[in-house]
Amino acid sequence: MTNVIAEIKKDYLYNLFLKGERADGRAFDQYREFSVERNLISKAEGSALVKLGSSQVLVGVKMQPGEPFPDTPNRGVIITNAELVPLASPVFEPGPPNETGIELARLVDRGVRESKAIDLEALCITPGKQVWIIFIDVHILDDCGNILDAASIGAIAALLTTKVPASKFGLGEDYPLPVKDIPIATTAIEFGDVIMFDPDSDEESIANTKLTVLSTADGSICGMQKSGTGVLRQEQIYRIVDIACEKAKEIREKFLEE
Amino acid sequence: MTNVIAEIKKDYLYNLFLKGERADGRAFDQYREFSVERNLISKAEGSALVKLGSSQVLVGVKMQPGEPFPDTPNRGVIITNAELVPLASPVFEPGPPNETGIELARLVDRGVRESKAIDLEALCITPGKQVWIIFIDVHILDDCGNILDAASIGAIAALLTTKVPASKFGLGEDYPLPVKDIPIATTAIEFGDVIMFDPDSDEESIANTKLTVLSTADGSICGMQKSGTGVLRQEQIYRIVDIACEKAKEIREKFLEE
Amino acid sequence: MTNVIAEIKKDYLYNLFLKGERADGRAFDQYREFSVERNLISKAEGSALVKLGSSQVLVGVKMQPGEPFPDTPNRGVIITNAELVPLASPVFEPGPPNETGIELARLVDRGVRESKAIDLEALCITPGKQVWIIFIDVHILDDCGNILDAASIGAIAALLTTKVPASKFGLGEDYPLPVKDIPIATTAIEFGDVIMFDPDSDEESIANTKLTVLSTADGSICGMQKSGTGVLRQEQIYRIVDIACEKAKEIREKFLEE
Amino acid sequence: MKMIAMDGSNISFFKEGLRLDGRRADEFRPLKIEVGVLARADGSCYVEMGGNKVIAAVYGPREVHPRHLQEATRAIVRYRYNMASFSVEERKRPGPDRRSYELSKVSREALEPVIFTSYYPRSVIDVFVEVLQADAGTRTAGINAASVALADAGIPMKSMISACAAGKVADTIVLDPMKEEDNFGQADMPIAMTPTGQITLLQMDGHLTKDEFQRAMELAIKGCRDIYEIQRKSLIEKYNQLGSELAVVQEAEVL
Amino acid sequence: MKMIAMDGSNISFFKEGLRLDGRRADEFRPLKIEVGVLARADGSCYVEMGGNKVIAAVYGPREVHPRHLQEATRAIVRYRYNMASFSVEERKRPGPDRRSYELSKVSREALEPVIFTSYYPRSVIDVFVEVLQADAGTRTAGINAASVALADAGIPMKSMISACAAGKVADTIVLDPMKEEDNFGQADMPIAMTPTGQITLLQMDGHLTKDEFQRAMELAIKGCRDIYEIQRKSLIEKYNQLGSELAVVQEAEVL
Amino acid sequence: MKMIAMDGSNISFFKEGLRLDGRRADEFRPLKIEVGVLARADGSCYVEMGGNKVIAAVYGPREVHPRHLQEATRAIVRYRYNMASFSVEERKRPGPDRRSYELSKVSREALEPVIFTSYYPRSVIDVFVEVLQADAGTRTAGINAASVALADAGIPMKSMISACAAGKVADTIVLDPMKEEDNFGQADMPIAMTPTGQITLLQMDGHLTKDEFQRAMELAIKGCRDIYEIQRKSLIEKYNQLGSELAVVQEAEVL
Repeated sequence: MTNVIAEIKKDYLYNLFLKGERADGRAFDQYREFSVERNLISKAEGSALVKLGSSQVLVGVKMQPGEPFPDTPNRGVIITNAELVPLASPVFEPGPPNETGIELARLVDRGVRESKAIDLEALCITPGKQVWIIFIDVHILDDCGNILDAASIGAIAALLTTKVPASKFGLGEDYPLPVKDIPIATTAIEFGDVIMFDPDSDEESIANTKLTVLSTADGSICGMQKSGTGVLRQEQIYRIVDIACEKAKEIREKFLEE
Repeated sequence: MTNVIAEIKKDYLYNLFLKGERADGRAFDQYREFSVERNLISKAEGSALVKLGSSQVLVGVKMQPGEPFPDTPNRGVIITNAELVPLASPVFEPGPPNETGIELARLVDRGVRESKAIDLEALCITPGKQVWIIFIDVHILDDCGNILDAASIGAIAALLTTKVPASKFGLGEDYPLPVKDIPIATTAIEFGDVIMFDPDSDEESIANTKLTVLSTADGSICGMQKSGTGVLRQEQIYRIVDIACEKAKEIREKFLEE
Repeated sequence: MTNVIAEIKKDYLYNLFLKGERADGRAFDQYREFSVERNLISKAEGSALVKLGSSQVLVGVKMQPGEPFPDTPNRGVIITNAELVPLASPVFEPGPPNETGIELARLVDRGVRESKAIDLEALCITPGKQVWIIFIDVHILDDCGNILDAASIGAIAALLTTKVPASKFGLGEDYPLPVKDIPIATTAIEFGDVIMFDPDSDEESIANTKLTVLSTADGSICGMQKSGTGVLRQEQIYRIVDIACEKAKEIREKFLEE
Repeated sequence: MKMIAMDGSNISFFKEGLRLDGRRADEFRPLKIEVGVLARADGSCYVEMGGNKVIAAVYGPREVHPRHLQEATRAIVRYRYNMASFSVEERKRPGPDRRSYELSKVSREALEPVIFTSYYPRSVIDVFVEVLQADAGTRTAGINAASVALADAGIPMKSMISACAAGKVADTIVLDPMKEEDNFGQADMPIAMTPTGQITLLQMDGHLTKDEFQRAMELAIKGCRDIYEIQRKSLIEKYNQLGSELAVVQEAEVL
Repeated sequence: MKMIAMDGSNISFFKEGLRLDGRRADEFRPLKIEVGVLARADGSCYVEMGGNKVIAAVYGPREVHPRHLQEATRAIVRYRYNMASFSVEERKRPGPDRRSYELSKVSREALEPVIFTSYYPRSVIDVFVEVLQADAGTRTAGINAASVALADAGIPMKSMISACAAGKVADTIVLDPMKEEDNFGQADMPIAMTPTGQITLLQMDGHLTKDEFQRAMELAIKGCRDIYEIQRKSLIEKYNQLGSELAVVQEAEVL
Repeated sequence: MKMIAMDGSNISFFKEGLRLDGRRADEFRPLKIEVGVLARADGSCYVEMGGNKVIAAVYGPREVHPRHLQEATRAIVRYRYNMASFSVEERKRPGPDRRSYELSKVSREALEPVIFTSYYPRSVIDVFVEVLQADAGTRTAGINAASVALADAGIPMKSMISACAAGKVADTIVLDPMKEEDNFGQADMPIAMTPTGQITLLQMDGHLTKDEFQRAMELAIKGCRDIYEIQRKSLIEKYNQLGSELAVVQEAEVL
C-alpha cells in the first residue's frame, strides 16, 4: 500500500514538474517561508531556531576550555554533532547518529570550518595547553524536508550570537565569538532534469540525487556534497552552483547580516 | 500456555488475598525469612550476602583514591552499580544494565546518598585533588522477588563492614568507613486494594503497582519510588509509608545495629 | 542444500584421510606453500604479509610512547588486536572482534609475550612515566584456513623488521626493536584419529578439534590452546606437540632467521 | 527570612516570605502550553514552565519494530526522555545516561495507566520528550507535555495526567522547586496524577518527616489540579480554533 | 628451599618442601562443592577452591533468542564466564572483557563434547558462571561448577567434566597453582577432561620443556580424577537426601 | 615557484613547474591495478595509487541479514570503507569513525547508479574496501578498486566507475593531490563518474572561486577518463589470461 501511494505521489509531482510547477506553488529556485529566532536557549552560549516551511531545527552552541589537538596547539577546536531525534520524523530512530546524521553533522561542520568563519587562533588561551572548545549541537525538531540547509543556517546564526563565556571560567570578560564569514548551505534536487531548490519531504522522497553547495560571503564555494543514488551531468552541476551562490547571498543578506 | 498458567495463578492468588491470605501463609506486612552474612568476600573492602526467602543478593564494596567531582572538591564519591546477571533469573539477559537494573542501582544509591549515611567529607584526602571513591556493586544471585529491598539492605550492611583500605595506598592505617545512618528500603505491592510487603516473584508478577519507601533511623523518609503501570490513591500511599517506616525499624534493629 | 554439500565434502575428505591423503596432495604434516613479505607498509614501524596457501594475513606494528601499567613501571607494553574484516571471508561480519577474533589476537599476543620475544625492559623510557607501547595489529585479508599460524608468523616477522621510531618523538635515534626469541604457532586438527597440520578451510570445516602449539627457538613450549568441541587423548596431544615443535623449527629457520 | 549554609555558600531561599523568584511557597512557575507544534508527529505539545522548555511528540499507534516486542493483546508504550546537549549549564554528552533511562521508565509508567492500550494490540505508542532547556522539574514538564501530546494525537485516554513536584527548602514545603531550590534544598518529590486524584508517579529524594511528607503530597496534588486546568484549556483552545476534533478531548474528560 | 627473583621481589615458593600455603607439589587446594544452591535456575552449583568462590547456573533446554541462532539438529550451548566487580584486588569494570570472552569460549568447548545436544534441536542450554572471588584457577573452578550444575539441571551428559591446572614454579611442576604461584610462576596449564581421560580443554602459558609438559599433564590429569570423585560425591549426597533423581547421575556415569 | 606559509611551516609546492614528487599539475600518481587478488571473495581488486594501497572485495548477490533490510524489488548495496590501524602515521583505533561512515555512504552512492540492482530482489551486494596504507585519495582509490571488483564478481553493471580528485595548492589547480598537498592545500574535490561523464560522486572542501571550480572539474573529469582506461585494461588482461568470462566485461562496456 505504502508503495502504491508513493508511486501515485511520484507521478503527481512529476507531472507538475513537467509543467514547471511544484505542489505548493513555489518556483523551482524558491525557498519556503523562512525564519531565524536567536538566543532562545539561555543555557547555551549561542542558539538559533530555524523554521524552513514546516521544518524546524534548533542549534545550540556551548563553549568550554579544553586541550588543543597536538598538531594545532594554538587553535580552538570545533566539534559538531547532529541529533536526528525520533521526535522529528517517523523514520528517525533512537540511538547514536546513523550515516545520515553523521553526514549532516559533517557538512555543517565543513561549512563552518572550510569557510574559516571562526577565527580559531583567537580562541587560543595558552598555546599547547588550553584553547576554547566550541560545541555546535544541531537538534532536529521537525523534518519536513531540507533540514541540512536549516541546520547549516542555524549553526552560523547561533555562532553569530555566541558569547565566549570567559568570566564563567575565570578567564576575563565575556566577548562575542569572532566570526569572519557567513557560510550558507543551499541544496537542490534533480529529478527528470528538473533542478529544484529547498525540497520538502515529498520532493526529497522522489528524487534520487541531491547536491548541496556551501558558499561564502565572497561568492566562492567552500564545500559541496552530492548525495543519493542518482547521477548529475557536468552542466547540471554548474547550473546548481550558479543558483546556489545567488540564493546563499539572498539568505545571508536577509537573515544573517545586521 | 504460559499466559493460561499466569491467569490461573493470578486468580488463585487473588482469591487468597480476598481471604486475607498469601500463598506461603505470611501476613500482608510480614517479610520472608531473612539473613545477612557479612564479609564473605575478602577481596572486597566490605561485603554482605542477603537472603530474603529464596532471593539472594550479594553486595561488595570496593574503595580506591580518585578525583573528586569539580563541584564537590572535598567530598568522597559514591558509585553504585547493579548487575542483574542472567544466572539469577530466566528473564535477565546478558549485557549492560537495562532500565530495571538502572532503577534498582539508582534507588540503592539514593538510599545511601539521601540518608547521608556516609560522611563524604571525612573521605576527602586532598581537597580538590584526591578523595575516596566508594564502589557499591550489587550482584543479584537469585531473584525470587523483592530484590530491591535485599539489595538496599545488603548495601548498607556491606558499608557497615567496610574498612577504608588506606594502608594499601600508602595513606595511613585502615579505619572503618564512617557510617552515620542506616537507610532501609521497604517495598509493598498493591493489588485489588490489598497492600502487601516483601512480594515474592509470583506476587510481583500479578501486581501492577509497587511502592518503595526508603527510611532513616529517625523514622523519616529519605526516598520513595512508585513503579509499575498501576495507580495508587493518596490514602494507600500514606498507609504504605506508615507500615514501611515501622518495618524498616524492625529490620534495622534486628539485622544492622550491633 | 548447503548441508548436503557439506556432508558430501566431509565424506569425501574422510575417505581420502583413511587412505592417508589430503585433497591437495599434501602429507599430513606438510604446510601449504608459504611466503613472508616484509615492510610492505611504510607507515608502519614494521609489517609483514604472510601467504599460506591462499590465506593472506597482513600484520602491522606501530609504536608510540605512553604510560606503563602501574604494576610494571619499567616495562614496555604490548597491545595485540586482530581484525577479522568481512573482506576476508563470507562468514566474517563487521563490528568489534567476536570470540574467534579475540581468541586469535590473544593467542598471537601470548606467543610474543610468553616467549619473552621482546625485551620489554629495554623499552622503558622514563621508569613509571613513559615506556614504548607496541601495537601489533593483525589484519586478515583472505581466510582460506589456518589464519592463526599465519597471523602468529606475521606478528613475529613484523616485529623482526620493526624500527623503534625514537626520532619521530624526539627520543634519540631510531633503532631496531630488540627481539630475543622467535615464537612460532603450529596448528593441527584431529579427525577420526588422523592428525593433520596447517588445515585449509575445507579441512577446518569438518574437524571438531584443533590444537595450537606455540614453541620457542630452544624447542620449548610457550603456549597451547585446544579449540573446538571435540576431545583429544593424551597420546594425541603428545604426538601433536612433537611434530609441532619440529615444524616450528623448520618454519623459523626457513623464513625468520637471517 | 531563613538561611541555609551548604557547600560553603549561604543561600537565603526566602525574602519577606517570597521565594528567590518572587513566588509564594504554594505557587508554581509560569506555565505555557502550546498544542500541535510539530508537523511530522501525530501529536505534539510544547511546554514552558519557568526556565524549562520541553517538547513532546507522539507517534502511533504504529507497527512495532523489532517484532518480538509486540504484545498480542495490547499496545506497548515507549517513552524516551532526552536532554539536548545545550539544555544544561555544562554541556551534556548526547545520548541516554542512567538518569534518563530511569526518568523514561517512571514517566512511561505515569502515563500508561490512562491509555487504552487494549484498543491497539500488536502496536506501539511512542512518546518522545526533548528537553531543550532545563531548570529543575523537567520530568514533570515532560509528562505534562506528553499527556497533552497524546490527546493531540487522538490516543484514547481515560483521563489527562498532570505532574508537579513539591519540595522542602529551609524547612519549608514549597511547590514546584526551581534550580536553586532543587540543588540546595532538602527534598524533592515529583508526582503525577489523574484529575480524580489517582497517583501514577511518585518519587522522592531528600529528607522528609512523615508530617512534612503529607504536607508536600497535599501541595503537589493541588499543583497537579491547577496544571490540569491549563492543559485542558490549551486543548480546548486548539480544537475550538480548528472547530473540530473536540470530541477526542471530551471523551478523555468523561472516561 | 628454592628462590626466584622477579620484578624486583624475592619470593620463596617452597619452604621445607611445602608450598606457601602448606601444600605439597601434587596437592590441590581445599575443594568444597554444593549442589542446587539457587532456586530460579534449572540447575546450580557453588564451588569453593582455595580462595576461589564461583557459582554456576544452568537454564534450559529452552527456546533460543534471537531465533537465527537456532540449529535444526541440535541444541546450542552458551557459556558466560563473568567476574563480579569486587572479586579481584583492583575493582573490575562490570561487563565482559577480552579475557572473559576467551574463557567463555574454551569453557563452552570443554563441556559441549559431553552434552547430548542432539536430544534438543532448536534449543539452547545456557550456562552462567559468576566468579564471586578470584584467586587463580577461576576457569577450572567454573568448569567444575558448571559440570555439576548441568547434571543438577538434568541435562543428559555422556560423563562429568573435571578441570584442574598444573603449573611450574621455581622449576618445579605443581598442581593447582594459587595466586602468587600464578602471578610469579613460570607456567600455567589448565585442562579439563572426562573420567575416562578425554581432554576437552587444554591451554598453556609460560615456558615448559617437552619433558616438563608431560609431567605437568600427568599431574593435571591426576588432579582431574580426584576432583571428579568429589563432584560425584556431591551429586550423590544431594540426590540421596532428596531420595530421588539419582538415575540422572547414574546414567551419566554409565555413558 | 610559489610559496605558501601555513601553521608556521613554509612549503613550496612547486619547483620548476613540477610538484613535490615531480608530477605536472595535470598528472595523477602511478596507478597499479590487480584483479582477482583474493580467493574467498566473489570479486576483488588491489589498487596502488602513489602511496595509497587499498584492496576491495565483493560478496554477492547473497542473502540479506538481518532480513528486515531486504528490498522486495531490488538488491541493496552495502559499502564498508575501513582503514587498517597501521595505515596512517598515527595509529588509528580499529573500527569505524564518523569519517568512515560518511565515506562509506558517498562511495556506495557513487557505485549504486551503475549496478543493475533490480536483477536481484531481496539480495545484498556487499562491497568491502580496506585501506592498507593511506596517502591522500583513499576514497577515490577505494572506489576505483571496488568498481573493478564488482566487474570481477560478475555483477551486472551499466558501466565502470572511475574516481579521481582535483585540488588547489598555491592557487594552482592540480590533479590527484598527495598527502602534503591535501594537508596544506587550499581545496580538495574528489569526483567519480561513468565513462560517459555522468557524475556519481562529488565532494568539495576548501575554497574555490566559481572559475577555479570549473577548471578543477574539467581536470578531475580528464583524470577519471584516463583511470577508466587503466581499469579496463586490467580487466581485459585478467580475462584474456583466463581466456574466458570476458563477456561480463564487454557487457559492462556496452550497457
